[in-house]
Amino acid sequence: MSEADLVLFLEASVRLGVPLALAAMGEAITERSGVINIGLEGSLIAGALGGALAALAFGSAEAGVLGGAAAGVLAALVFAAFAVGLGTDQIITGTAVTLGGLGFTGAVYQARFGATGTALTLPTLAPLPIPGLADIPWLGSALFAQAPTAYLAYLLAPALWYFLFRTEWGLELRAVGENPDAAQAAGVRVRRVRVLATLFGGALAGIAGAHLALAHAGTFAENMSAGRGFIAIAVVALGRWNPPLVLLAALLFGAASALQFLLQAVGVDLPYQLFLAFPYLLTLAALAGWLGRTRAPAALALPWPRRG
Amino acid sequence: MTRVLARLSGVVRRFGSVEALAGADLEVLEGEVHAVLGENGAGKTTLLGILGGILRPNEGTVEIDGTPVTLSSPGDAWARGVGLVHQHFMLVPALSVLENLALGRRSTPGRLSRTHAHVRSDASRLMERTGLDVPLDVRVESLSVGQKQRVEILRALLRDPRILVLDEPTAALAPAEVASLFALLRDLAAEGRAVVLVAHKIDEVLAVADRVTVLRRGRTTLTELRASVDATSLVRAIVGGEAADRVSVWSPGQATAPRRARGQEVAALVDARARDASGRVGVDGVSLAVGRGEILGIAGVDGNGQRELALLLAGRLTPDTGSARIPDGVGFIPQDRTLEGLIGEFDLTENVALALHADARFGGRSLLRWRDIRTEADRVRVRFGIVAPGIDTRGGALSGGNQQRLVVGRELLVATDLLVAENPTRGLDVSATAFVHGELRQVTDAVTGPGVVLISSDLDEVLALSDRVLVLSRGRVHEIAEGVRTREGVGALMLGGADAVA
Amino acid sequence: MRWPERVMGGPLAVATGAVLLTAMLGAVLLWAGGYDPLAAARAAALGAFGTRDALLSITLVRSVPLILTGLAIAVAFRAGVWNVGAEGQLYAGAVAAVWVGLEGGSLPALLLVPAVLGAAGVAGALWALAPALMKLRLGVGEVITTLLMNFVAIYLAAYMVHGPLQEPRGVFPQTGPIAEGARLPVLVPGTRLHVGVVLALVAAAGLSWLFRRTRIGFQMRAVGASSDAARIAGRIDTRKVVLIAFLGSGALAGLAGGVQVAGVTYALYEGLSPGWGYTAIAVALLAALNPIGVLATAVLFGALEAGAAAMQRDAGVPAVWAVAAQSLVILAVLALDRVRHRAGSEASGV
Amino acid sequence: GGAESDSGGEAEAPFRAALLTAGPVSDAGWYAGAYEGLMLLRDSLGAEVSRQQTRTPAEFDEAFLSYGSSGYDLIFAHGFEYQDAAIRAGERFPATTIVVSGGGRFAANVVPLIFELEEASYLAGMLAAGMSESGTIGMVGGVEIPPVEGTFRAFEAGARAVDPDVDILESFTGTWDDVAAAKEAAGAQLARGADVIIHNVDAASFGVFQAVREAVATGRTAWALGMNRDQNDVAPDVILGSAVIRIPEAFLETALAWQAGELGGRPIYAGASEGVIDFVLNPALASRVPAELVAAIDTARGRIRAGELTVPRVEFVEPEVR
Ligand SMILES: Nc1ncnc2c1ncn2[C@@H]1O[C@H](COP(=O)(O)OP(=O)(O)OP(=O)(O)O)[C@@H](O)[C@H]1O
Ligand SMILES: Nc1ncnc2c1ncn2[C@@H]1O[C@H](COP(=O)(O)OP(=O)(O)OP(=O)(O)O)[C@@H](O)[C@H]1O
Ligand SMILES: [Mg+2]
Ligand SMILES: [Mg+2]
Repeated sequence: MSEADLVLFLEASVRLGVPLALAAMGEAITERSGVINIGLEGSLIAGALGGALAALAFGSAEAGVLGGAAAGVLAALVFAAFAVGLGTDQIITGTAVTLGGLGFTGAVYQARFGATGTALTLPTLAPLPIPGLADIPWLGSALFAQAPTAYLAYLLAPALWYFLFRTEWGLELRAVGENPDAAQAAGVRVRRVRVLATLFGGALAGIAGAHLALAHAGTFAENMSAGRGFIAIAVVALGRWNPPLVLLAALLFGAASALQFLLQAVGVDLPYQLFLAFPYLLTLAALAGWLGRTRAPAALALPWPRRG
Repeated sequence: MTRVLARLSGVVRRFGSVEALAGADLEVLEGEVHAVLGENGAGKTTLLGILGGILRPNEGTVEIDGTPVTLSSPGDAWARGVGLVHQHFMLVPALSVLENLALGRRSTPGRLSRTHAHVRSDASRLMERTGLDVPLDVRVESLSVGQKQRVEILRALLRDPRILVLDEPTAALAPAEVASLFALLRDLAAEGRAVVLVAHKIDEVLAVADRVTVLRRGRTTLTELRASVDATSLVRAIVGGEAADRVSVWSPGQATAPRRARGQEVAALVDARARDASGRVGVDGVSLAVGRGEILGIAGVDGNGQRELALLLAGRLTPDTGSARIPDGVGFIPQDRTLEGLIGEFDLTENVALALHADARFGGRSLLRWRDIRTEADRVRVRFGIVAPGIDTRGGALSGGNQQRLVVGRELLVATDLLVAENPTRGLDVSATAFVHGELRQVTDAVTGPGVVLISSDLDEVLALSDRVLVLSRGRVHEIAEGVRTREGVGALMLGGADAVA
Repeated sequence: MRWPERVMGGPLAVATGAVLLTAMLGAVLLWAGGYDPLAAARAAALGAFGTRDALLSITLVRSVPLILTGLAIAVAFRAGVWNVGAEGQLYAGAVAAVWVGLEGGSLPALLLVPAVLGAAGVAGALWALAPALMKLRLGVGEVITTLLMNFVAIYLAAYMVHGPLQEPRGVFPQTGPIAEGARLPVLVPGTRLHVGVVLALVAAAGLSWLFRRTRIGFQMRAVGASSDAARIAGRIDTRKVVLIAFLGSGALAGLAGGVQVAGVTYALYEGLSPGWGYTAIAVALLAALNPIGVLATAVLFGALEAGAAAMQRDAGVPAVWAVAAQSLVILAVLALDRVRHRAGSEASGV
Repeated sequence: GGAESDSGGEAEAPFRAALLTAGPVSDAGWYAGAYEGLMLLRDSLGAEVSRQQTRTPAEFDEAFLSYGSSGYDLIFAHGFEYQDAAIRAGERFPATTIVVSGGGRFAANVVPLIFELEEASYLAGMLAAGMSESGTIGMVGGVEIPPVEGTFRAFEAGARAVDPDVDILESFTGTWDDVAAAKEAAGAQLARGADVIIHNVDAASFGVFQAVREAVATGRTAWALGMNRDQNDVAPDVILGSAVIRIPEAFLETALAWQAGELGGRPIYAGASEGVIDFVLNPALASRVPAELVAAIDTARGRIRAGELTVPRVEFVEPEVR
């Protein structure tokens, strides 16, 4: 592999990793509060459509990102109202929200662009090379000549780490996810914390969806989230619920996906299904090797107050 | 007249068909230490939970500072100056002690490090003053029950409540710690705060309280000044007039147990070593033997390897080095009944089945004989006076003392060769404590009976019941010579060890 | 605290409110999309239950894989094993079943059918073994490993139908049809209902019995409810129980794949499952992990899907709308279930 | 009757037709064409129509059962994957005729409808090789199914006919709707030097066009080719031409044949000579294509129509027929 190949590979890795990183870091915050939102896929696809519609309406990709965030929050709000508000089972609720996200985005898309769809051309979020940094050999263009949403991911990783482990709100959030009864006994408003954490996760998933539509594909297609919401949930665990590690895990996953395309283009003669399985096999290997022992927040997925 | 800080009147609280409180009253005055007494299941925790904002009453009123209030969360209660120390700990196991202490304070919004610095200095000062010592930077999950109890108390005190409510805070504390806690409570009262305290040991209550309230079956049956009650009248109020003559009450001053003949050896450790959950050495080369028909007492400040020693003897842990010989018929009363002793979602029958499922008489290899297990469960319920609608009641719905009765009763069923008991009477009311003590002495009366290892932080209990006493300190055991088998002698040895550790 | 009650009055009001609200929301949305909500509801109901074929050939046939995967989830979750890998285990089972069904053509049906289903169960269990060992040996949480194994299984199946198991002419990405003797007989003549449904019923009854009567069932429940108490108070070898739960769960999910191949498709295709392994989680949880309850919730989900398909065919509602309607129905059912619980524990609620 | 059947009005509809698709008709591609075909039957023949999107093989049988038992006359099952279920349903519902797009098995009332898209993708291959400056061209596919195989083999043959030494890259994304994956696959090929890329990823095709656009934006010369529908106006700046299937026309012809009682017992081939398959240059970019190349393509087109040139194809249909 030449140096140019390597640089292109690294660029593709980051491109593919960023939407996962955004969605997974948001989900990490949600899960730290004891809520597993497997409706993330719903927020993601809603964000893609919301982003597309807002970008078209305002003629600006930046407005599209905000629209994506709003749509992601909307999907997360439905989830939070049921799973946190009513205390319904989080997994089933998430399933419903994912179905709803895929269904309603399709319905809105068809209502807006006709039953047979159209190849939408959207205003794109162009790469924004950071002067100086983008010229660093090897990694410079991969890391610092990306869409602004990538920089958002880089900034969020340390910021969310600081929030979680160095602020009182972060402490409350973690306590709520570990033992909501104890957190409540200490005076923490458990439900409020969980709703906010879920909405934050929805916003980031929405931005991830908008990134897919506006920074990556330049269009919207039904189901274009293609299961990334579920991958993001695996990435959260791979990153041990710790935002900087989650970012790294997402980039690792992005790299594994990029490698799959690179190897196919190079013409390595293996069944392509093997390439497609590669990112998952690599993640499994990483878990079996050095990433091992993970511990989820103790109250993850448990409705609160406890039923009984 | 002194001010009334809080008043609960005519409080009714139901859990399904169970009426935990059936019209209870409690009045808390400025500057007093107010003890609440009652049998297991009398409703003490429920009443305190209502004052602490955890539970809402079905009927009745709560007044604070003379105004009726609705406390819909512990946060509400905190905001009104009511701080509650729970019977079942409300700590976040995965967080450090310091983080648990800092949680929810919001005294200095913003950076945690600043909050932590404040909490650390406040906590250090408080630990010095109270003698309640805990390491601040370890995770709560690695603490012993006694240490968790200290964290709970420290947390409540750090928030500087006007009304401090403590639900059985002394059950897991060593005698010296109890003494300094009581001194602190008296100081707090002297500052004009109020302290509400649940305890089962009459002598403790008499030592610290200004007033006492007795609950019986969900109703307040007595509220008196300390001066107008004595041990006998309190016990009478607790167990109910007619029954009082029939129950025996254990009180510490009793003479140490006479040594009895030791039967055949049933269990032995030889130079056993074992690490604790966090990888530190817990038991560091212990050799001991237990004979049939004896009670072997193990005294010591907890955190000195009790946990690992108990697990080794109960066959729940294999030594890293050295050897352990453990018989089949082992009963084990673990220190933490809620986490290790029973399953809250399981009903009484299923909780009893936890100990019986491996027993050939109740099913053996594949099928379980539920009919027979139910019979045993019901026997335990009746024999140990468990207050519950029936054996289909969930373990988690029992009061703390009734959970303990369940565990003790169940383990006595299976302890045909050996019983390992960590603080077996923790949380039991006066009559249940006496009953369990009687049981322990009785099963060991014959030289063919099981051997009992009694690991307790309550030195009086160890001295009163044991045929032999060992002191566990820094993971090693020391035999007590016959001559120094006194409260003072053993206490010195315990603390000596503890000091050396600290 | 309990905001719905506070806002809306008693729990019954909330129940009615939640259902009416979702129904109305669905109706309004459908209407806004230009479709007739009443016709859609009618088509869905008729399509799920309206005729003998709708009930036997469609709804029940659809619920068979959901029952088996739902039971797989129930077994695992009851023992505290968060196996979200039923989808992959199902594919592993389907691959094995087809392989045996293709190779074993010379065997009599009496042997071949058990061999096909047995292979499916074993393959599913083996697929679950990897995450089980990763959990027990390396302490890696199973939620992520089982999820990842799903993708690997799906691509494995895709590879199989493009490669080693591809139909004889090597054109289509599918296997050839399995031997006649490898197929599950039809249960009710003239319908598509195959004997797999009996198998599913037996499995549910068996599991129910296992949890209630057997020692291992009790041990699984204990480990699931509290691993510490099971180990300390129950002296249960929790690792062994966890392993058994993994394998049992994988075997049931694998069986679901085998039954689907032997009873319905008679060949392996890409996209054999629309995500039954995931829907199964909802099926099992809605049934509170009760095996008999799984029968009911699996039929409910089967009917939902059948209804959604009929809505497309007979009311002209596009697939995306049908999916959206499905999601609303699930939310309504959840709300109802929740409120039913609330009503039951109203006196003891916090 | 479905919501889409309203045109039948009060008069008895002459026949009832149904469409089964294995993906959303909003893909602006393969399934969208089928949907338009169904609408054409409704609008020009007055058919009462209905459709269903299926997801799994189990649903295939179910859909045939539902349509068959409620008396539908003509079912268009738009994909080879329906063929086994179609044969089963054909036996059970002799009065219903099932047309399986790209199918391989047939019976008296089960008819494979074979789109000879190879004929157009052969021409696309010629154009690609002729326009490539680097000598490397690429193909991005969704899932490796016979129609995709067929178009790719013909594309290769067309390219080699122009430039025997051309390098041809091939990648699959494994899905039809992951636009981002299609874009990365194309991007990886562009990075390997490919400068003309054809796709067969249906709804995700926009990702391929976007990748080419972005390569052009960096100053390179690169082109894309459309597939299935006339996509020339989707990205008029980079798409040189499209290999087109006129699915609606094919459906209409098929329905007319059915009405005339001429349908059944043998497959239907719809290719260039039937006017169903074509390769159309993008008029906006036509000036960029050398005249000799256009001429060569036109010649090849004529020879294909005349039956003088046989392009490689993946044989779908059971061998004993042809
Ligand atoms: N899991 C359980 N928890 C509590 N009680 C149970 C449980 N399972 C069964 N029982 C109860 O135990 C009683 C006897 O049930 P069962 O017939 O299964 O017992 P058994 O001892 O096996 O009897 P037999 O040997 O005569 O069949 C019944 O009242 C039943 O409700
Ligand atoms: N969550 C609950 N669900 C059902 N019943 C409960 C619940 N909490 C308490 N009870 C019942 O209410 C009664 C009073 O319990 P409470 O815990 O107040 O007793 P207590 O006086 O604190 O006893 P102890 O001395 O054993 O701690 C008991 O019968 C208990 O079983
Ligand atoms: Mg209590
Ligand atoms: Mg019986």
